Amino acid sequence: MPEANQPTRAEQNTPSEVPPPGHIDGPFDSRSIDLGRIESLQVLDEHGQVEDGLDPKYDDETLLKVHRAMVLTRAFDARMLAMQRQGQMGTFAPNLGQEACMIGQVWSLGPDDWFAPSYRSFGAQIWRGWSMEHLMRLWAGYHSGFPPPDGVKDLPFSIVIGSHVLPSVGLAMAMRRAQDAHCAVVNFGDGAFSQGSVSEALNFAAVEQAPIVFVCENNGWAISTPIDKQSGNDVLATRGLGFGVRSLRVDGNDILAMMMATQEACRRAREGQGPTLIEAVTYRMSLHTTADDPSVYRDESLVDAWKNRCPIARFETYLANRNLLSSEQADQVRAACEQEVLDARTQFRETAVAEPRQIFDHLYAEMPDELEEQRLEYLRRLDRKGVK
Amino acid sequence: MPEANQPTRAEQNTPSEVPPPGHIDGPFDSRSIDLGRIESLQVLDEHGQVEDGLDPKYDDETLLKVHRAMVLTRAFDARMLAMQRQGQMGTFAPNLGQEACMIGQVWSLGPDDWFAPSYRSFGAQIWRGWSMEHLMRLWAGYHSGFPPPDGVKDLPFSIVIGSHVLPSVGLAMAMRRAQDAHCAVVNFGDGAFSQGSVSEALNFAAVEQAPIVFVCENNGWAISTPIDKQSGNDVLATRGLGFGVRSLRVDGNDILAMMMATQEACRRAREGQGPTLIEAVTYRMSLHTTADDPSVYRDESLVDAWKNRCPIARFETYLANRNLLSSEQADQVRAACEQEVLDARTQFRETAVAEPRQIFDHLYAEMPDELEEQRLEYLRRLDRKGVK
Amino acid sequence: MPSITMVESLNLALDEALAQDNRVCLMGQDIGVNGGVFRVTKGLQARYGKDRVMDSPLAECGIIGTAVGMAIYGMKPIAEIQFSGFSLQAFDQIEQNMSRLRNRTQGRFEISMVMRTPYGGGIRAVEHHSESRETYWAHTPGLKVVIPSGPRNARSLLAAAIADPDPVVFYEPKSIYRAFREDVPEEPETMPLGKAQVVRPGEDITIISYGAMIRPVREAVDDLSDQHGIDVELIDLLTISPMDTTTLVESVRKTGRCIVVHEGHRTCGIGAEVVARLAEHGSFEYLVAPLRRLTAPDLPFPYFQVEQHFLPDPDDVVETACELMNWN
Amino acid sequence: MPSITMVESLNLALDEALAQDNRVCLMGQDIGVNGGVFRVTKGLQARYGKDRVMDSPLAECGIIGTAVGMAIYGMKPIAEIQFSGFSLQAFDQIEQNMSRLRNRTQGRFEISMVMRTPYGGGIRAVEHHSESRETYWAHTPGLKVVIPSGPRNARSLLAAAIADPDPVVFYEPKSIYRAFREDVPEEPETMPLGKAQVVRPGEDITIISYGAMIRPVREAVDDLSDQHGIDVELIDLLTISPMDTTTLVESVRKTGRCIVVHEGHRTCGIGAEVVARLAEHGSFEYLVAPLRRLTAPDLPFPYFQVEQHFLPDPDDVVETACELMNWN
Ligand SMILES: Cc1ncc(C[n+]2csc(CCOP(=O)(O)OP(=O)(O)O)c2C)c(N)n1
Ligand SMILES: Cc1ncc(C[n+]2csc(CCOP(=O)(O)OP(=O)(O)O)c2C)c(N)n1
Ligand SMILES: [Mg+2]
Ligand SMILES: [Mg+2]
Repeated sequence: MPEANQPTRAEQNTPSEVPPPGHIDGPFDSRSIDLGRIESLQVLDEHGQVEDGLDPKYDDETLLKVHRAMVLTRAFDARMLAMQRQGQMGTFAPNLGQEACMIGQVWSLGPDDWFAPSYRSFGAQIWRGWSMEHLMRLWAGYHSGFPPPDGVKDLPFSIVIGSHVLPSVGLAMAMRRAQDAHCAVVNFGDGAFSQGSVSEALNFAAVEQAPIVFVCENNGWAISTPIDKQSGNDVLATRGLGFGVRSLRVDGNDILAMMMATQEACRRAREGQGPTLIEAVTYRMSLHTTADDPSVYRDESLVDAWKNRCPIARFETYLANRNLLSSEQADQVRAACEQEVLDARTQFRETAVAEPRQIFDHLYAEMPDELEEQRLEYLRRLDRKGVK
Repeated sequence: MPEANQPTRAEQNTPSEVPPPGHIDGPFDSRSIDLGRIESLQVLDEHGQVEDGLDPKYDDETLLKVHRAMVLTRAFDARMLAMQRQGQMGTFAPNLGQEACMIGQVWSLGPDDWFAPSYRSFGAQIWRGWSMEHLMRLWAGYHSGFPPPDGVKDLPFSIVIGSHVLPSVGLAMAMRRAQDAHCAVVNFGDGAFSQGSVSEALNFAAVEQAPIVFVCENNGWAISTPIDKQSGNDVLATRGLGFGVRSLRVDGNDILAMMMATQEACRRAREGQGPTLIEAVTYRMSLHTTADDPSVYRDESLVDAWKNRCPIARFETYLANRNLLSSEQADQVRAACEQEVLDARTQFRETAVAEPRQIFDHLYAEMPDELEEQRLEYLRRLDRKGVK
Repeated sequence: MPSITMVESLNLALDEALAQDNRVCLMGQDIGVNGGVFRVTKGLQARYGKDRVMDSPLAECGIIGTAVGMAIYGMKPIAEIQFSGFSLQAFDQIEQNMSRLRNRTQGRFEISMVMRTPYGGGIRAVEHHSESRETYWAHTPGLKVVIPSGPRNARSLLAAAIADPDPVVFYEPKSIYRAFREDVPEEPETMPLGKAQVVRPGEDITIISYGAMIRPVREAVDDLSDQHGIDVELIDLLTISPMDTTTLVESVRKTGRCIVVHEGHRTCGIGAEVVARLAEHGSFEYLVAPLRRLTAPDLPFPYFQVEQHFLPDPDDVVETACELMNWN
Repeated sequence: MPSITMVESLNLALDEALAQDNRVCLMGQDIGVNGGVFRVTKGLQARYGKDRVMDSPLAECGIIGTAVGMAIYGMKPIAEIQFSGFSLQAFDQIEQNMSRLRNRTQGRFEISMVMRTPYGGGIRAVEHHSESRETYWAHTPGLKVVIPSGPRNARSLLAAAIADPDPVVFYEPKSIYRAFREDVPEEPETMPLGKAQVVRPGEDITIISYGAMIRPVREAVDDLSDQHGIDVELIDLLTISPMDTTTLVESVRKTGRCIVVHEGHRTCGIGAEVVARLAEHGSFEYLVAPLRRLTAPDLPFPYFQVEQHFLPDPDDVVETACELMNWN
């Protein structure tokens, strides 16, 4: 895989022609500074054909597992939308078309690595070990849906845009201090990248050489705001460079490229080679959330072009070319995934319980007296209403 | 003057070899992206010799006026330090060695342009029309020292690091809306650049094509924190590029380079060509403030090298070579400036009055009843103490 | 006299302000073509253009910070924060510049701007979308804090907030954005800031509330009157800061009993301030029962499956009023 | 039993925590070689290395946000904000993550961390360096707020805050950093959080205060006793949130009179909360004079030439106490 751009620090081995002097102890160097290049990684082209010599040749089992995860993500997405429309689900944020970003960014993580999802990362969460029934509870507004399942080292998903990025860097800073050879992956959107705290996070990661991989899913939209109103620069990867973080651009609809880029970035992080920013270029084909109506602000014909860039279809062409998956087998995977989602829904319906009496339980390790008094007041209200 | 780097937006004329596609309506472009170069501008070399063909040939009057302003700045600096040591002044932030940054960034501004100083920008403030006596009141903790003088379109100086940068962009956004062909210059430090809000400001400026010039005085230190602990990237100008802001690096101890770079950036801003970031590379030779003791955290021999790069001495060599200023004349300027500062001190001593009874006057346009009650309580306290 | 919802009346007030005064401009996330996620700014970008109704990048601090700069230049920015929970991202700009620049410049700069934002619970939203933290702003000198309770006062208070020479935090009770309609006059109207309204005069007990809570309180007041023969004086604060202490003290001096009802957390909430002002004004001399606060507990707003009984409801008000009426 | 200043006792508590528990780490601007601008962390980086005593970039939001992540990973970060006025830059991380992550994860994540920061006026500093906004944190569910008043309790409260499994905002009264010395024991000691201290028992009137204000209040108390024969019960809150209501109510029930004194602004200040709690606990039945708050006005802290008489002073306390004693 091509070497991506390196931070512009003098003492590091950068592709810049003229490394700038560390100016604290040197005179001003008036030679202009070559910033180098941002690599743009694509392995599968628009038609699912692999670029010459780039095929990472992952083993069959991995490829089929990743394929199934993408299909399952899409099945979950469709079902959640349907459930929301039928009034069985809260507001939901679909992920149609971003399945490659999602699975690609987490597939190489081990159980001791950490993942910090955005609210649109359910595919990645499923891969990480969140049951779909658990995620349904989350989206349906049950408190039990929020904490990561036992053994899963994930942050809860992030609702306040960008607010999880700094804590993710903190996780990585702690890993480095503990000399644990793990890494953290944090996922956020093109809109989130406008938050100043995300810039602060890049800078802290660079200064600390924290083992973290920033995955920015640039899907062209933040609700109704297109990327050109969001940013003065189309290539968000450039920003990483500005803070001294190795940065590259990846075709986010190309699962092989996503897998390669993240695997490499995670390896580097674990080996002490510092953070990476991956800008995954993709497209939000569906609604922002079920509360949103894109027809108000975008020409839906824009979406059509992206249907042809479907990450699952592209991957299936590749798998077919490798004789790994016939179209019948693909249909079988789809059917099995659909069934798995339905089973999860059954589970969800049977097990989700609202526990209004528990809401005070976890604010503090030990309940302060004044809060206990407030809890009793609240319980009296529930009693009066006959709420259990 | 060399063309500096341009934002990486597809539709703009960038020096990048392969402009990246606006991906909302195009396929992924897998060619790597050339980020171009950051120009590093120096006109006067370390010894005050002018680089071939680069001399901007400013007229004599301008050059002498600028020289005098730099000398006056230094005289003010020294006097304020002395006054602080004698207990006649509050905490003060000296600017020794940064005189070229200071005057260079404001010399080309007109009365309808705006300037937003940091707390270390007193030289620029004097140039802009703040009397030294006014600035003494400011640093001595009188309320009357804070508001800009009548007719001076400056923000009050910024104490909360980085907090003035977004409002400065707002000024420029308003100018563009009013179709006023003015611009704003905002000054901040290398430390300030770590604040997320400064990144937000760059992005807003780029998206809005706001007529603003960001001048980051990279003086190597933020109190005790050297630039390599502050940032993962030595070349802070790179950050501007990441947000789509034209960015360049300038020798901040070279007054001619500072003058050229800012004049050009302001001209572009006024003409609707958008924002520029100038990283002025300089050095904080003195204390952070009078409350600081650099010997605790830095090897003072580092400073010695910078004595040889003194912006005033370099400029005086140039002026001497142009037969504009003999060393006797330079001494005369120094003496006159010293006298001017002493006169200001006299003025300050005669006119500065603490007005404890006025502190409630300007919180709201009209005093709310509850505040009036609190004011009366406070006045009763003053009465009791016999405070006028 | 059209009968409109609060979303429509706010839209109307913004439209009127944009039409009247070309210094007025709107900024915020998704407020342009999309008309805001609640559609409060619907149609305004089409009418006034992208420079006066501006879609901002996703950065609240950036929105408030640049709005402050525009105000310094003489514009009157109205900045929308999509949900009040996200105004914390802008806390530094709000406190350090928006609230203080007039004072810092001894009156030379006028920061005539409005931060509009939907607040409060009751719409079954996800975490961080149901906050009521008006205390943060009431405790910040230099700001005014205004909270309407219905379509008609929403329009006139927003007009007054925009006209005000000082920075105003305008909290919109989103749970009643579309809950009911009211007639509004054809002509623009304003209401003075800083004045509470005696919504219903009464003799037995004073209930003080504001915003979305006025609805359940009204229900309780009717019930108290109909079922219990208790004559409540109901006061709608409308402006939280500065607070109309005189109206409050006069009422409680008359009734001798008082309940404050709000959505915000209890500790250091607006209720604490109301009670403290009454106490300072000698309430111990005229009270015949203890003061009571009915508020959200000091707990983050719960997830929506269990949010239903989190806030004070009409029964709480009735029960508490009866308790105070029967105080020995 | 060395006699030390508060700066020294805080340094000692940090040193003890770093030595005892290798999960503890310090982060903040200029806390390393420089030892912090007030020298509270002096010598600690040399002793514990750059990874445990870390100089952070100039970004408060970054400091708190990354500290939260370190806490999730099991460390115990103690983050210094150079002056409390700059904690607003981190407000979003404080409210959205630090205060809520335990609740959000139903107890799975423990955010055992401390945000230390010098607060308050009286050192002739520039704007934004004299704030007392403990209300912001007291009004934020999920945080504890602790404010010591002398070298000895500073050390033991800081030790308790570090040991606490929940996030603590630790406000350090910088005007008394070096104002006086106290003996501290050789061995580390802690004090329970959430308990107020009756500093001086008395019968006539209760005065409640905390932090740097305890000093002028003590002066007044002596004066009241010596010159006026008034026997004050003085309570030092120590923990602002959660508040030790029981101790407060018991005292005022006994004395029948109460003054709250603090540096924070009046509206929705801690005094409002104290008064409201007393009022809810039937203070109208046992008070013999109105409750009084002596606080900073609702005005930004003034510039240092005119700051001297901005805060309540011993004379105010004496005058108010006498007024309440003579209430008809
Ligand atoms: C701090 C904050 N501001 C605003 C919002 C409202 N909001 C929710 S999603 C969203 C757009 C996010 O866009 P992006 O980061 O590109 O992610 P995407 O939705 O495209 O996955 C906005 C503005 C929020 N949740 N948090
Ligand atoms: C938000 C904020 N955080 C911290 C401080 C304390 N402080 C004052 S100056 C300073 C260093 C600023 O460094 P830099 O931006 O490089 O400017 P310089 O002092 O070098 O001119 C710090 C940390 C502050 N004033 N505001
Ligand atoms: Mg997006
Ligand atoms: Mg600096």
